[in-house]
Amino acid sequence: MAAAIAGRLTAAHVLEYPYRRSVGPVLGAFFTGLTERRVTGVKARDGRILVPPVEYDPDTGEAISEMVEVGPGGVVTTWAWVEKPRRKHPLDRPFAWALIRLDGAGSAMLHVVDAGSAAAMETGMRVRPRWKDEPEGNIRDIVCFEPE
Amino acid sequence: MARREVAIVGFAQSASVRRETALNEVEMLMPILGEAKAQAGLRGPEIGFTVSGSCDYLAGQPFAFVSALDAVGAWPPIAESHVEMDGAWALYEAWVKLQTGEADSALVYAFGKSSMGDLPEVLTLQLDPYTAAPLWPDAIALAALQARAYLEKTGRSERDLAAVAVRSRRAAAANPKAQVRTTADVETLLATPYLASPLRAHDCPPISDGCAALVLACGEAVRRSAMPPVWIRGIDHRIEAHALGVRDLAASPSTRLAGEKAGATPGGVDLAELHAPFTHQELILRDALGLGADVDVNPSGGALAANPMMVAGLIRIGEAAARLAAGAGRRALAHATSGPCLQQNLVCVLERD
Amino acid sequence: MAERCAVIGVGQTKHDVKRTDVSLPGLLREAVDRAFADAGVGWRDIDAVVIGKAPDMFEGTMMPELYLADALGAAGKPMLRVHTAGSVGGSTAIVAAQLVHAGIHERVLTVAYEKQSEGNAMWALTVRIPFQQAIVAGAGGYFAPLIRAYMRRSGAPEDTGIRVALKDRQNAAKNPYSHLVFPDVSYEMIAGSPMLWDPIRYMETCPSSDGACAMVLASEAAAKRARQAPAWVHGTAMRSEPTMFAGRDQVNPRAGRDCAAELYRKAGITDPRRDLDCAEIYVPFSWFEPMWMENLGFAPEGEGWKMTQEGATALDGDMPINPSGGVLSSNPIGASGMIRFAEAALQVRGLAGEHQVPGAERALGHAYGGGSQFFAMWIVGRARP
Amino acid sequence: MSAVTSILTPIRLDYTYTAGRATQRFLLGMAEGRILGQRCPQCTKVYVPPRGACPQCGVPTTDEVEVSGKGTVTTFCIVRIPSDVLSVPPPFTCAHVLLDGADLPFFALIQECEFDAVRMGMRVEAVWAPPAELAPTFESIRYFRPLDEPDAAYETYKEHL
Repeated sequence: MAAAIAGRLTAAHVLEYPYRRSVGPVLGAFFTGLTERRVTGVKARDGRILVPPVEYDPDTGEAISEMVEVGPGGVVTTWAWVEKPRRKHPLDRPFAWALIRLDGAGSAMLHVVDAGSAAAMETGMRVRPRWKDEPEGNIRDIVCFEPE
Repeated sequence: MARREVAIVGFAQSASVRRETALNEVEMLMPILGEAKAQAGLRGPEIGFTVSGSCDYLAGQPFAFVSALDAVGAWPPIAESHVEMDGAWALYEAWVKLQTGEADSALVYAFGKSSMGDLPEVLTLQLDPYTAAPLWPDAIALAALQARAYLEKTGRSERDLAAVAVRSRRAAAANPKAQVRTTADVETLLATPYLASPLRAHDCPPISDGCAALVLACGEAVRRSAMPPVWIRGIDHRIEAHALGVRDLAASPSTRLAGEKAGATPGGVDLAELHAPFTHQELILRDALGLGADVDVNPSGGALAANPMMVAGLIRIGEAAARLAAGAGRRALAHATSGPCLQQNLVCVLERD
Repeated sequence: MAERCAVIGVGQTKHDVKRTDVSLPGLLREAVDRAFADAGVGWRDIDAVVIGKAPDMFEGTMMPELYLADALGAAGKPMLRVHTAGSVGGSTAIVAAQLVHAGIHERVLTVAYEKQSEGNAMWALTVRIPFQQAIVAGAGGYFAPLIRAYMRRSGAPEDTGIRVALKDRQNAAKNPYSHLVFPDVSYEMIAGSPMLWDPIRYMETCPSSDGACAMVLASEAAAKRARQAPAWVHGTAMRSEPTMFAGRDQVNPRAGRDCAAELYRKAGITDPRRDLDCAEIYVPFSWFEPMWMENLGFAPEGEGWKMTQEGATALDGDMPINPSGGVLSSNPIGASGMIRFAEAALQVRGLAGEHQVPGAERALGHAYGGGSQFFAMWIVGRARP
Repeated sequence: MSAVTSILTPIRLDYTYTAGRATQRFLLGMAEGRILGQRCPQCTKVYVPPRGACPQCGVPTTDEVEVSGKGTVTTFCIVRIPSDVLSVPPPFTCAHVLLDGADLPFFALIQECEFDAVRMGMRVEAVWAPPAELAPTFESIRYFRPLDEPDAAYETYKEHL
């Protein structure tokens, strides 16, 4: 386990847990929707549709639960091009992180866009989700977004 | 209730380094705590309250802060607390404690060895654990989303960002505790590749190991100090919504509000130490705080030159105080941030007699 | 002179081994919504939020206050996150109280939680750290030798721990929020339960729970407008000492004794057993009741066990300890300390329901953590100090 | 598909640890079959293993002291559930062992006797790994075993409980 490197004892330490998160009713509805290839948001008191949904109105603190389907297409509100993906990134080729406001939504969600090159990216561009073959009910059921 | 006047009477920090392999946290902290206390003219048992800031996830083990107490010499037992936050918030807790009148002096310290893990990945765990963290966006990618939102909203350019980096690194050249102390010019920096566009390496902070300690005092305890007291005239902190997609990333309303509540009036300060780990964040913070071109921003080099996590915010306060104490100005503003893309911010207004 | 501070609202979740019916925000809000209903306040009334929990690794979210800010109505407000190991629930409440004592805020929401089922608490506590000696059997393996040392020192009868567990488990049956309830609990059932870390038996051990606790703390002016009678904070204290040092008394740590002494001085307590009506103290393993009785000055050194054996600590005794059923019955680690503080407040407000100590006027809330090295305590009273 | 009530989010983070100056000294001693402690220059107490600081005085401990592999059980616990980190099957006994010449008990597994034969005051000694297997780890001391010596008097170790 320990080895002397450059005169110092060093050792690898791995912190690894398979967290199982209970999601409650609102996120539960969102993730269930993903298994059916639908994206849903929640209606806040001011009428905004928040995507991904939250259980409590960010302005009033009230519990909110009215789910509304949005998208599937949407608009990139900001993006960042990654030339060299990290091991844990969703795609293993160059891609963009993006905030995407789905049609009908009042907030943007974080995901990735598979656009081939940075030159194909632009704020305001339209994108649509590419779905996993067999959705499991988590955010990675959307493999990525792609230019429309 | 009238506020008690609280002064910073001691400050010390380790040099920030890319990887501290020789010393553990306790060995790093001991000389720094000793130096801060010596400046304040206070011995351990005379200090009324001790509070620290750190984060277990940097070290990858639960209760990582517990053993750091060994550096303090907590005997006889001490009144002590810990925040799982940057040390700037530990300083806030200490300031509150002094306001209650239960203590007349406080030792604040913070430590972080970011080099132990893969920091951009570790910071992913700060995100919404249901819909954001499972995608594993790293801290640099998130900052890049913010940077583009800022540039496109304000019409500023990547050149403006590089100019921030150049200025910070030049300032850091005079700071022996800083880590990144040399720089190329703007043109050369702009020719380097993106880490995550629109951010290049110079737009991002270094990964740093380090620690810092600061002593606060009230009333009679202030007189013991070897350092000219620097008074905390106002301090406040605010948080905003978490999800990036509901925030205006090009602005920092929580910084603006904290600044107002702390009494940071535009035009009223000679220098400012802003905890801006990314170049564009310095510009966002300047806007939020109304800092004009006449204010000397980050004369230490700032977090772009040395960014020990959980410490860099506290260092901003200490650096600002040390500069005032050395006569570099009369009034200063110090700022600390926490969370992705400036989610939480603290502003502190300092003044020399 | 500091401003007065009062507890005007208390809420806690139903504690359970796995609260799979709620998300993290949902868990916290179950406690917060109850505290708000008790206090008669809404989000607009809250000036600041102070949150506490034990290690982030239990849920795998780093500095979770950042994510939870929205669900806790903190946007635009100050938010602090406290972490002082097992005592964190208590120290979180104290940090919140200081904000009121200092005259900075009128109403502060404080909340503490743990949702250990999402990860695995035992793993997190026994995680193998390079270059450190392994703790081979979690908290039980750490504390069992100290209990043996106490037994040797005090000469306490060997069934003292069984009697504590019996009393706490009987009390827990009167508390609707309890995680562990054994309706037919008996002395024999506890005595016959397996030894885990000898001398600690299974039924003398705390569970791992999911749960949260919240309180609304208020200034005197705000307390006047509260919906129900407040509990006034008569004093708070925190003390820490190093985990290990030569000659350290881990059975009766000085940090605990000093903490209690400061607390009693602030609250005007000269004889705690006489002056206090009940106490909620942090007893994760049954034997810590007699140990803390001595540490807190309720009994002379070496005689804490007598209080248990004589029934003094029972709900109808002269010094009821853990009327709620205590940590032995519900243990969402980060919240466990705050539940002690909150239960003390419920007692002096007369709102403790079936486990109410009749006529309780002054009560102690106690939490400890680390290797019996971090202490947080408060005394609350029905009367304004 | 039925309603989703939970999600699985595996998290793995990789860290590289360094020992720190004092711990490195101690562990290199282990690799040589030696137990190295450090003495506090202020209170003169000897810490084994050393962490570089006297936690009571808050000063660096710099004077190195080699201590004996013999010591006294001050207190112990019989573990009757499986350990995540030890391959020894339960029940087994873990003890606090005050090494001769040290001022802080050392956590130790006791073997080569019945698990319930361990007592407060029992004299024990370290059993080392075979020379070829000595390494800079705590596991170089495999466990402690009873010594054929009379038990230490309670008064001699009661300050270390």
